[in-house]
Amino acid sequence: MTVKELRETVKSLLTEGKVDLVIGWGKGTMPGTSTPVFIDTAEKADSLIFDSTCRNNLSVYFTKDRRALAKDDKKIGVLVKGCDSRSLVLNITEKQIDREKVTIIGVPCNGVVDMKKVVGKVDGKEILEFTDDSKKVTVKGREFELTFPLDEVISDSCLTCVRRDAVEYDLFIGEAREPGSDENAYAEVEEFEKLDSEERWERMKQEYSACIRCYACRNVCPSCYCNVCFVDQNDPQWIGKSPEITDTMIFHIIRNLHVAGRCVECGACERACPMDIKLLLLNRKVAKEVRDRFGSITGTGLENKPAMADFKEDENQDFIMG
Amino acid sequence: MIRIEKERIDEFIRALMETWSVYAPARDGKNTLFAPVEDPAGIDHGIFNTDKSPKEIFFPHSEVLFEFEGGEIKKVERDARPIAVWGLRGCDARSLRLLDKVFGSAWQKPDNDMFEDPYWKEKYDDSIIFGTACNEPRSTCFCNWFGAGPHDGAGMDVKVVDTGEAFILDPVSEKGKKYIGSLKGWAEATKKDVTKMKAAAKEADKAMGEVFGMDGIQEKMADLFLKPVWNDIGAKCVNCGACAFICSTCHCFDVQDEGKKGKKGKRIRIWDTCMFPIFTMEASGHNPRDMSKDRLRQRFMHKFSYFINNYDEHLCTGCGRCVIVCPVNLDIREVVREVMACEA
Amino acid sequence: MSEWQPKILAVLCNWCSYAGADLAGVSRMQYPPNIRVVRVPCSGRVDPLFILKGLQSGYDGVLVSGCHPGDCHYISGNYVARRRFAVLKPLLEFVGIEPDRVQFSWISAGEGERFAEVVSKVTEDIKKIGPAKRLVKGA
Amino acid sequence: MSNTYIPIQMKVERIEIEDPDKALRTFDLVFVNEEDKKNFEYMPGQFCEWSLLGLGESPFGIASSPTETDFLRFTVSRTGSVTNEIHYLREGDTIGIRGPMGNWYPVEKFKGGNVVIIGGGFAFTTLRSLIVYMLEHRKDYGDITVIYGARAPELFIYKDEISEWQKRDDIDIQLTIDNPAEGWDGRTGFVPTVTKEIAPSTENTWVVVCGPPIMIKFTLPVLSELKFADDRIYTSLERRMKCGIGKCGRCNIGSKYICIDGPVFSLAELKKIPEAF
Repeated sequence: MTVKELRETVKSLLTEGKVDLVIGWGKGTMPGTSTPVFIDTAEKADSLIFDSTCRNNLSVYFTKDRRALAKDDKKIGVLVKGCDSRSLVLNITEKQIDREKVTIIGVPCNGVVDMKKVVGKVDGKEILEFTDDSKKVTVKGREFELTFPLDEVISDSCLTCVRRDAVEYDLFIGEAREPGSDENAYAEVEEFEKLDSEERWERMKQEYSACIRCYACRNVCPSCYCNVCFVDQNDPQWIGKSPEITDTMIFHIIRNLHVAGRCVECGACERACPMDIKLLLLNRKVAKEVRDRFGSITGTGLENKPAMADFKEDENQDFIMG
Repeated sequence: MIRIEKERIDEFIRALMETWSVYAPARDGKNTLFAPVEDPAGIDHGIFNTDKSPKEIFFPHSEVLFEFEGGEIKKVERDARPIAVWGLRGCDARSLRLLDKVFGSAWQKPDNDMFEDPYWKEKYDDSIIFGTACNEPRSTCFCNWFGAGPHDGAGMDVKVVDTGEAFILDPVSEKGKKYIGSLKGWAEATKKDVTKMKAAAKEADKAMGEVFGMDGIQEKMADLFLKPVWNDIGAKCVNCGACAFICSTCHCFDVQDEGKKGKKGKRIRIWDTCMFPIFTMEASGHNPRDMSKDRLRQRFMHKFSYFINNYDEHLCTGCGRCVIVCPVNLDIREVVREVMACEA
Repeated sequence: MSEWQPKILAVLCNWCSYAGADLAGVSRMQYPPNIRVVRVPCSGRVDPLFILKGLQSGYDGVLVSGCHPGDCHYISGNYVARRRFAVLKPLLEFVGIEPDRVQFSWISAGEGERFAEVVSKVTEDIKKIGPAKRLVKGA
Repeated sequence: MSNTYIPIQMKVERIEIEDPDKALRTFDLVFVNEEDKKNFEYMPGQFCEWSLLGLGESPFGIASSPTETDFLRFTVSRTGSVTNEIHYLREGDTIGIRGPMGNWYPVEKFKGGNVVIIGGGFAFTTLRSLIVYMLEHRKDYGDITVIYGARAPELFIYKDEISEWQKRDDIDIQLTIDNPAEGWDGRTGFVPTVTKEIAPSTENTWVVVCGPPIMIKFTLPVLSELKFADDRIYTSLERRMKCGIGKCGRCNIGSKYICIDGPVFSLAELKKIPEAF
């Protein structure tokens, strides 16, 4: 895929009237960043890009208070990576988006860059220039220039990703690859499970004590679209609003349970976190349970019911007291 | 002006710790912030702007207003020692000044007796600020948009310049002069130091991006209030509070009670932000700022219009933290540019 | 010194487990007095938030009990609840909450004896792990 | 240093239920400490934060007039958790309040002029304060006209007092209900319509409007139609509030804070503030 192909495709969709608006990524204001752009004329399509900096999951714009976007009569096109397409599928199965009204445009993803990893590579020095291709990344700063393989700096969520290309699409720019095997997808979760209970609690406490309760994780999440989030309910108020560790932990645990069987592990939450909390570990634990117990992988088929809204009568119930 | 060789900086801080409760940049896990100093060796003098803003030293994320038991109210006594902050950048020092206009008494509206905030004043009024001049501003810095610069001393009591081998302490305020004057056993800064300081300042100024003219932004913003430009600017905002909570000048808060009625508990104030729908949601269910773009607009109106009307300054000092943390790269500089470019 | 007594939150469904508790009481069966019962219409009504709130506000353990699979008054409430608990329990263990802190059981209206047994078992388990400290506010 | 965050102690002296649904209660509070009483000076239109330890705070307009020195009166509608708890208060209970907060109706400016007071529902509280104040200083003001609307006859608050006022000849009380009801021989119709019917003269006249937002929204154009100047129309705004002292940012509209620059604004001022309506 080339950026030119991408722009031309979007342009023709707009000029042929197949869509009224395309949500995509444009160049960000800092090296190694991108920003969501809303393209409604063919001229604007020239600002579109796609590379390893396109880390936002754009499906989020179909939910939240912009749900109006999906309910309008507008025909909307959206650029998706593999994980983003799964979010769309989930939202379609949950009747938040009308499949007919959305044009899904797949783009080939090789993983998105975690800038914190890149900054780590150059010992915290400021990066002034960032270039990448499907294999490697080059960064320049005041007194350095460094090239390294893309795989060394992609987000954790991309490292174990086996569905890099859209699972559901109307158009694909380039060639969509078949999903790989997710046999070893949860090695990190299994590592953590091996620790003893005390150790796990201490690590969690350490990790989550940095939380500033800005809810960036929730707000960038396409699966988190309640009109009023449980943490915002104030009559009665369930959860304290201060960054106190038990309130914070309860917020994160419950949020994880609310997206159980609905999380596509895109990692948008983790990348949005200003405090760099490893949020995805909990999501991945839940996803692993959902896969192992109910055989369900979120957002992989339009006909699948979300796991937590479904059941089988003779299910494993080993956790119920005998 | 005095000179402290880098090897002796711990000695200086230790002396400071005898009378002051000292806060300085430190690393906490993956993030950097201003933390109370227990051991001067733990200070990270090389940190660029801390990830968390230093406003929390004087305006904590969650602060107890008072405790209660039954109907009895008891104020919580804080550490009686005054606060000294070491290593504050110019942008953050000016942020504290701005917050002092709101909470303290540095500035009062001419026709309105503002209430003083006792919790802010008891900490800020007696504090001393050792600011660090920025030798290497970053591409996200835009303090020069607000008439300041990387080596600006506004809001500091003592400006500290790193010349490579030493820290030069240059008193800015009366309080700073008095403190530096009271010190013994430190050498005066040499002519060579002064030359180096000037060179560093020049170098730092050169590293800053171009100044963007913001004249008349407050009227411009007000004129554009109902204009569709806000739909465009607001389209990508997901309404999280990352920008506001990381901001060194955002200061809205919520007041909540923790504990049970008639029993033990406390009333606390907690950072809050206009980005959350719940911020203005009334008991009836009516929300005056219902849409995402209304809330985004409020944040920028407050910074670049309302605050100027009330306090003659922008509520932004160009530290660039929000530029870095925004999950959708909604760059505050771009917002300003877009607004200024818009025909009313 | 008398033995430490845990405080346990028991969330029981109205149609089976609560009736089971009733039967245990009417039949004068002995079981530890450590539980505080909250009656809910169905185990499907149990929001994981109830359980976490219980732990946060100082309960040493939580027992959730509903109708046996197939017996739900609302046809499928307990099936949905079962999936929810199937994820909740490992997740709580994952973050470091002791496995026995939160337990689930099925008790029918006729199983008064079983109710007494379950409560005894849960109380014993929690006595073994001691007072709750993790996730307790102010601890 | 005085600490405006710490509430002062009040005792509930009298409680009156105002409506058949018992959703509106009037509370008369007296100061527990003589010192607080001395320091508490207020004017009609100001409000207080009620402070319930363990639950939180809610702002309410003061319904008593500064001329009634013995007590502070408030009328509270039951809507949320704090107001619900307030409704459980019994005579003799103590609670905390913070205040007085905000500005007030410009009674000094009104001197020598006629005053038209337009109110709706239970937002009549601070208007009562204003009426009692002006009646107490009757000779300072010209004609006083009150237009007060409610959904049904039983939903007027301060009914006894209103019937006392109706007997006086120095104040014109015009009550209206939304729809005709049995036993009601007064006016019917919404407040804006009734205001148009009554069409008070603009001659040296000031108007105060306070009521539900929808009532205010439709009454203001009527007043403009009747040729009242914008700077002669006053209204009281409401927003969610917390600190009450212009710090927490919640009630910020335009460059103003409702808790310190308001709640009373003239229409002329409001027209300059975006978001006011």
